[in-house]
Amino acid sequence: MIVRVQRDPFDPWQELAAAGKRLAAAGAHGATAVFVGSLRDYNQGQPVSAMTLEHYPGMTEAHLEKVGREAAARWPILDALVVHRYGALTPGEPIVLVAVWSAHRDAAFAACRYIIDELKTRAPFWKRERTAAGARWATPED
Amino acid sequence: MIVRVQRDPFDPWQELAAAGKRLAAAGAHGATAVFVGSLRDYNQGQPVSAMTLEHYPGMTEAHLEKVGREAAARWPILDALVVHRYGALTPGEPIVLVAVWSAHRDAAFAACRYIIDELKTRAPFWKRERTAAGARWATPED
Amino acid sequence: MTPITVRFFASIREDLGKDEEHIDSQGIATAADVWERVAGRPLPARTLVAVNQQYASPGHPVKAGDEVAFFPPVTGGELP
Amino acid sequence: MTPITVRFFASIREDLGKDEEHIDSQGIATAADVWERVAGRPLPARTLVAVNQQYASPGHPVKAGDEVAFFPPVTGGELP
Repeated sequence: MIVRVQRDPFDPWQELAAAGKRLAAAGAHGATAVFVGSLRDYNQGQPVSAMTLEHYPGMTEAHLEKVGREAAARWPILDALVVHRYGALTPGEPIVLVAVWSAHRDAAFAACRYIIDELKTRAPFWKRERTAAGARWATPED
Repeated sequence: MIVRVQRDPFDPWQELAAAGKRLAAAGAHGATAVFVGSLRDYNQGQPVSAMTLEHYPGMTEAHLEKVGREAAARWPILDALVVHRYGALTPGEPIVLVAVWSAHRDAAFAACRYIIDELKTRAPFWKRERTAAGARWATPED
Repeated sequence: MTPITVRFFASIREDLGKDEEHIDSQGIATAADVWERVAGRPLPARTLVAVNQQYASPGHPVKAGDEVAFFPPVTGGELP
Repeated sequence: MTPITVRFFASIREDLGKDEEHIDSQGIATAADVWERVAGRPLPARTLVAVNQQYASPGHPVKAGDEVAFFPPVTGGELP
């Protein structure tokens, strides 16, 4: 399982192409489930021009790895990849990528969903949005 | 929404990179959910050396488009892409790609899952597997 | 008269040894009638039926010019 | 004596005007004690607490050398 928290932009499809090459037994995984979250250009009726993501270096990575281990304990998955940005983002850019490889569709979907849900509710990241009305901290209700 | 049923191999990540560029308003979709199904090298304890996928030209495409329209009617999705192979496949090759773009995670996951589930239970495709024990038609219980 | 086009797929195509047949619509009222004409026996359980490329029940009406297809349960997507 | 490291993130960092502080562990038993020492008021509702980079309750024991962090509800991933 690979977890990366990084300032640099990433291309989710290049990440997945590279990860597929790394997976030793390509024929073992019948199912790959992927979620990509991007920065929308609107939130709560306001155009969003930019966003900054703060995190807790060390704890954020450790928490994502824990969520990945939990998913691997609950479902028969072969591998998982989580990439999450921090720092400055512009609309349209990917924020988060979660990918799960499994022999089976059910496990791949369930584990992928579990990781992104846990990430959103528990991983220490905070968004500060810049809109025409000024900067504001996003809330979990956004 | 794009539906393609094709004999040629495809690279799911290249398809998604190209689809992302086509989506006019990149900032509108906060969520992309993707499923890729590949040919496993084992089924029911037998190594699978190759597979042939038969389909019903015309009906297969029409059925996939109907499933896509059903998903778009049930969930607020922005776009969807379905690519499915037919003909000869070798282990490790992608068989099917389903991608759904939405403003929201719930809709993207639900619609992606709906499309692949409906595809598997209703779209007219039939797999013939070649194993050391000979060729056999796959069954839905596989 | 315009015939009825009958198509067979996968294991049913192999069992019958043909992939397509054209039959006279005389005496044919339903998809099940089409099957009995081409196969000489009742429609096996679990066989799927399409009329004009849409799923239909064996009792679905069939008329001259229609395309009727018979095939086993489908197995698309990944394994399983 | 080894101090306790206290860290603040996001809106709490902005409200307090600091991101990190080191305090003497004398008189500190729990994470809530740490907050009252550094902020001079009770821990606001919904504030999250981590001790040594793991989520903890406000009543979690804290000792010299620990890292204690306070931050608002998290908002990672896509919107919303």
